[in-house]
Amino acid sequence: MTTTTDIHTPDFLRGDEFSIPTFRLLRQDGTLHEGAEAPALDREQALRIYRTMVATRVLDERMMAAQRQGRLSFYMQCTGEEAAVIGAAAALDDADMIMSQYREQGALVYRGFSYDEFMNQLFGNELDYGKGRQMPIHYGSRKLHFMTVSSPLATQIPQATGYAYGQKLAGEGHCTIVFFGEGAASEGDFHAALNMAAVHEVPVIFFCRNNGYAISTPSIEQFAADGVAPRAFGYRMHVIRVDGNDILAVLSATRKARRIAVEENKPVLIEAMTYRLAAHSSSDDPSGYRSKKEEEVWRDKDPILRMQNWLVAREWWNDDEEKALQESLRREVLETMKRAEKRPPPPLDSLVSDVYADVTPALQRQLDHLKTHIRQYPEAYPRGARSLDPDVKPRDDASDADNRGGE
Amino acid sequence: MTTTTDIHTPDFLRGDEFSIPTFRLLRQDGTLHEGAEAPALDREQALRIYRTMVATRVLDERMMAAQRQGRLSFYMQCTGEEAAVIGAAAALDDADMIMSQYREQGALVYRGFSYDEFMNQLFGNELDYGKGRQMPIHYGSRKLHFMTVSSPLATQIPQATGYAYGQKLAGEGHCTIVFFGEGAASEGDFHAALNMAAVHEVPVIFFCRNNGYAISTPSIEQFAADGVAPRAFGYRMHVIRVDGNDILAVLSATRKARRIAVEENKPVLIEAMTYRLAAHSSSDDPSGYRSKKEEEVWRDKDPILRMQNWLVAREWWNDDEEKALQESLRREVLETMKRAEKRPPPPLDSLVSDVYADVTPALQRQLDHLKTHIRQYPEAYPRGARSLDPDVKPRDDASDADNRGGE
Amino acid sequence: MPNMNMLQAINSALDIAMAEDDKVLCFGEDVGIFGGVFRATSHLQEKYGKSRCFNTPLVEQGIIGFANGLAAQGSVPVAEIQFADYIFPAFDQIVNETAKFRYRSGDLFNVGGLTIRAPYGGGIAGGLYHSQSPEAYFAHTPGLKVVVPRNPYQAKGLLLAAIRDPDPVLFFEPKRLYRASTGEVPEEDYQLPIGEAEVTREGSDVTVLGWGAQMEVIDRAVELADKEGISCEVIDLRSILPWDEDSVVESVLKTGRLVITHEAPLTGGFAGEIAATVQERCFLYLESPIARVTGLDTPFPLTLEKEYLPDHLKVFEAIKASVAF
Amino acid sequence: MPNMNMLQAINSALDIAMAEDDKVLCFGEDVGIFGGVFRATSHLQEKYGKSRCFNTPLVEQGIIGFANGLAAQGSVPVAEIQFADYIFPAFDQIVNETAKFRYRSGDLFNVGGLTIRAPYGGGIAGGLYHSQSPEAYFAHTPGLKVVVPRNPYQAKGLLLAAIRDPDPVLFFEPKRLYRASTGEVPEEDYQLPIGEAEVTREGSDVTVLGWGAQMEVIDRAVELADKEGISCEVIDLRSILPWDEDSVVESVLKTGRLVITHEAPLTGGFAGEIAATVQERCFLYLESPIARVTGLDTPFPLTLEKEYLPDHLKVFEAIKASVAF
Ligand SMILES: Cc1ncc(C[n+]2csc(CCOP(=O)(O)OP(=O)(O)O)c2C)c(N)n1
Ligand SMILES: Cc1ncc(C[n+]2csc(CCOP(=O)(O)OP(=O)(O)O)c2C)c(N)n1
Ligand SMILES: [Mg+2]
Ligand SMILES: [Mg+2]
Repeated sequence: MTTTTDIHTPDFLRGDEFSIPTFRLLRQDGTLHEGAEAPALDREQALRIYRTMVATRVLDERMMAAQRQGRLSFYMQCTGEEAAVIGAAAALDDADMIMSQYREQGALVYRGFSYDEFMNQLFGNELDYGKGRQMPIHYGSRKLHFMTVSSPLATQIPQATGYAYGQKLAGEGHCTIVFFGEGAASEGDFHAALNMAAVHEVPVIFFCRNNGYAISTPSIEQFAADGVAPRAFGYRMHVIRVDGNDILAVLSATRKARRIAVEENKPVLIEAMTYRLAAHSSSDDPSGYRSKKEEEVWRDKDPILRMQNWLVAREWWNDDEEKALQESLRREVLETMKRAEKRPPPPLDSLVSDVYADVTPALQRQLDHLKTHIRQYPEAYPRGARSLDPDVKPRDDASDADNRGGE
Repeated sequence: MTTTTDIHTPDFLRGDEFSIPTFRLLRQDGTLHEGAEAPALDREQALRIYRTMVATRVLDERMMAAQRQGRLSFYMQCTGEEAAVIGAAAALDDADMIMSQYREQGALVYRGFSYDEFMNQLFGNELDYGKGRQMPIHYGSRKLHFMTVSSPLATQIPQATGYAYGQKLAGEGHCTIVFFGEGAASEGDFHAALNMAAVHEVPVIFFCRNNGYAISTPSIEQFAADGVAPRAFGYRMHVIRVDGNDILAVLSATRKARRIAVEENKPVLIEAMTYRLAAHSSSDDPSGYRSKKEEEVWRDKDPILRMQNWLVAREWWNDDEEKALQESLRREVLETMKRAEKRPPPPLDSLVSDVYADVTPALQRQLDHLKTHIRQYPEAYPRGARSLDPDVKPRDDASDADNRGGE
Repeated sequence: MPNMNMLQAINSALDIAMAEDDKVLCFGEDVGIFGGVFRATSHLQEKYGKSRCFNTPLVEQGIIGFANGLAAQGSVPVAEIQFADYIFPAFDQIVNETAKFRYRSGDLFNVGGLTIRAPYGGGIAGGLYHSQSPEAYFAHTPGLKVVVPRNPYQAKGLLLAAIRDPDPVLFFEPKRLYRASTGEVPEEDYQLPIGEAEVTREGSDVTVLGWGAQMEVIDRAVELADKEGISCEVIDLRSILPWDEDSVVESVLKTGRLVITHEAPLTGGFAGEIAATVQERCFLYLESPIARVTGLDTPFPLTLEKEYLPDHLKVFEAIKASVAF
Repeated sequence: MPNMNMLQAINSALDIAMAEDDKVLCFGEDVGIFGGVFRATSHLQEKYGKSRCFNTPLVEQGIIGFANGLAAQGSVPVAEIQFADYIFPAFDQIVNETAKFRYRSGDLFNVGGLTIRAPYGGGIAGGLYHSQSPEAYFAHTPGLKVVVPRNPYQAKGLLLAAIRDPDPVLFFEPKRLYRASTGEVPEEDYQLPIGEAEVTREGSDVTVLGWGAQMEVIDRAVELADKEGISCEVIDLRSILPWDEDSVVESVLKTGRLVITHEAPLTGGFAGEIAATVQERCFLYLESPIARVTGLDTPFPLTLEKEYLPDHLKVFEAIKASVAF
């Protein structure tokens, strides 16, 4: 229980007694703030980070364009938040677990998920690790320690607490980082996760991308407080607020967070202040709820340009390299996209596998019945029919893309 | 969004940057703390409060004894927390809504719920407003603006936010107070409720009874922070911590909270530090998880004695009055208990009423079928049979009480 | 009569309800200025102000907890859950609280004013979490009403009835019909009855039963059957809870056969309840086993959604099998 | 063989599982030093330490979220929900997460190690919120397994199987039998199969089917029937999901009649699923309608609990009616 001082007048605290400062290192022009010190970062890792940021941006731009052309049913961009996501990933050991919300593809790129792997998921083809079951952007990779994305918001946050508890018992010095938006932080699962992590002393980093919006809902309609960071006090948890467009600050803060998590077995909350520069998703149009002017302000804080300025000033990067990188990435996106599109869908049997470790007799009966039915009407089920008879050419209708949800 | 100062070194806050003081007015001996000023309280209201505390204590002691004798299937005591609950109720307008957890019978006594009304609920007889559907202690009173108790923890907290939002729209100057334990505050519903109340500027008082335990779980295994109060900062909500055994402090704090709620339409969090002196419930035995010594420390802080000392010092109360009050209350408990025990159970039709506003045809069929069945085996269903034929004498078996749950 | 799609019909119902009664409030994630991700609440904030139509924080358990409290207070909340797949965080508030509020208090308090709207169902390439049909989870919960409209006309009339119903209603909207289904809808106020099924087509050989988006599927199947000389009676259940046993039984007593279809998985789906009841009440009249045409017993897939869904061909085959038994 | 009550049998299963495998953890509200409000986890913290058996904060959605994460990491969590009535705050974590973890990831990740234990059911004067039987809510969820033991021997063998099963298992314990049901239970390790029903009595006139605490009720009803010369075949379903269709169908093909009983309300209860399946697979062999003897379609009451519950007399009447049809 608590041992506190006493007062004898009924003075309410108002929540404005303190404010949480923002940690910043890098100015937009690539110079450091006065008194700021860049974290240890050699050329190689700096370029790994930078290339990851650019590769993420290029992927996002191209795939959103592909979505508009109707080649893809759905897409979500990381645009504007690359420094937050990739800076955090770069601060970790590559074997630490990453549990993401859905806008953290940059972390996957950083770990080495190839464009081919992205495309297979986006097109839900036979090579998709998820076997074409989830909507585009629900990536996952066991070998890269990146938990498969799940749409229900915030569910991954208490899971991260549990995962990290398991890591602590295993004693191999790993931790878990869990990403979520400032919107998702309103869910009950958020409260559960942070409280349990603090009580059970779990090596987990709660990384909140406060990008100002949850679809159309601005953060002032999401919470009345000064961001998400002050909630840490309610759990007696280490906390820092960081400029999410500042790759050096994010890297430095997350490195320190990781030390606290792994060495002290204490959870940490990081709130990265950033902005969702693009629409919420391919189904969204932000013009209905925010101004172009507001977007412009943030476009001027582009995290990739900021890092580029820093790299160029150090002569670790130049325009030619930039051009070559952009071109090769664009080419690669288009090539891998074409490859993935052409690939056949997952086999019909994948409809019933992985529900349980083994297919149950009842499910096997349902599958057999379905096969009989498809054999009767092969034209009506081109994907299923092709799987039954690989010589059948896929004749997918494009209506999927038109009919997509509104989220 | 947030406008905060900047820092350039990754300094984590640790949650120990501030502590929340405890507001106290009254010492155990009945004198005021130095610098403390008693809230405005005339003799009449002071005695209403005091009598309520004693009436609650007597009810609890007698009913727990009745439970041990097997006359009652289940009981829960407010013992030790009377000042917190009754002080809060006394600070309100009697038409403000009270949503309780389950240990707040004192608030009902304060509002004028009679022992007869208590007993009818405890024995689930035909006069129970709840029609014998819920376990003992699930009281409710529409006329006293006391929401019927519901067992699932914390569900009432977001409901209070909604109720108070309706009160704000109605514009009649009422607010809602919602009670909950420090254990229930771990539920996701707590987070939802406080956040929504702050965002939507709702006249609600969140009153946390931090009594140190959730059944066997001590508060140090419930949260790592200094109590529940610091969570208010996460919602930018007014907050105070108060000595929950100090009736004057609770009254004063809650009065001020009510003004903030009703006049400013701002939610308030009050954390009352107190102690559950009795077992969690009649099904619990605390000797398995806490020491007698710890209990003794708190028994010395008895909130009723503390108020008695204050009253006696002001000559508003004396030993004879105390004795007379105790005796008359004990007598009344026994008399009302006997009356309630003898009353018949609710009628058979109450099994299917109130599921919907009107009994559905399917439910009517189920009831008719049940009646036919009971007519066939009247001895097997003495309560139902008596309802069908009031001349049948009730012949309840006592096995209900033996078979109770373990919570 | 104007032509409306289902979203417009729903918007019109909300507009009428809010205009008529100050106590009606609409809220949920993104329902404020944006009008909801599907735009069902478009312009309501403009018309009725921010205090009656507003965004909530992103917390379904809070939305329904808040709505329960509001309804208990006497307001008439219409809460939106953005997708039915995201109603589960509110399951406790709905199943333990909403459903039991009146009963547990002996009718001292009730949340009868509450309506919960949620888009449900597949066919929009939504995969596991934008496609579920959770009606059966709620149909096992006495105290709730569960309603599913099949077209714009039904949507408006049933939603107005739901808002005014003295009991809490879950209103599941077939989102793949939001824009796809259009039809004449009166501009003015009207209600359709809750708890009553509708026979949308009379026939003599077999009864085919469904609700929501499946009604379109059934219509296509029944046309195919018609060409083979099979006369189908078609019933739209409309209310899943309480459901209109008598109308269904009456039809099956006549046709002797029943095919039920829903998108949700087979096991534990509401077709099971209907089949169990009908086999009991029509035992001597059944000429073939009651057939269920449903989603597979798996989570909802994406690439193979077409294969998964109980489409018109599967329903048609079941009709034929039922008649040929 | 020692005599144990059901709590002792459960405690013994947990003890064996924790002794054998370091990765097995037990946690939940009050399960630590106190051993749980029913004492099912007594002494486990003493034996295996606070890191493997511990109290959690009071938050069911957190308990299961935490457990899902632990299971995904490779641990073997056995999470306790204090009463099945309080499992609903965790419904989203169970239905959207636990159940779909393996499927959605294409088997990259799974939470197969997870077991969720919860006491369920009535008969203890618990009223609305200490009596519910929520198995049907979960039985509509592909990816979960749902198991209910009927006595101490079954409880130990099935719980050990559940902990080691490669899929997540919900293990509902009939709390009114916790101390009331006793019997011989081997001290050592053994497992009983998940997914298989058990014929506990052979008979020829009618099949009577149930699970958990209803098995005792059935036994009493069947004795009464026996005295009237009715020969009942009794089946304990044991696994609700996936359920053993073949064994049930085999029995009904023999007897031609089926009575199913559970405590949960009728509508949407799991008996509906069984009846729907059996009428389809045994259509030509059924001699009377499949009967369901269940709780009423109301919340669970208190004073009139006896009247509400599907007791042996109601089951007996259903058996007679089925045979006399
Ligand atoms: C439980 C749940 N509720 C609602 C949704 C629908 N939804 C998807 S994204 C989103 C907004 C999330 O905002 P935020 O957490 O801030 O993340 P951001 O999109 O800004 O990265 C909503 C409401 C969902 N996926 N899950
Ligand atoms: C959702 C839910 N989970 C669990 C329980 C079982 N339970 C009843 S009281 C209790 C402890 C509550 O502790 P606290 O909130 O501190 O209140 P106190 O008993 O100390 O007044 C628990 C776990 C419940 N009633 N509801
Ligand atoms: Mg956001
Ligand atoms: Mg407590």
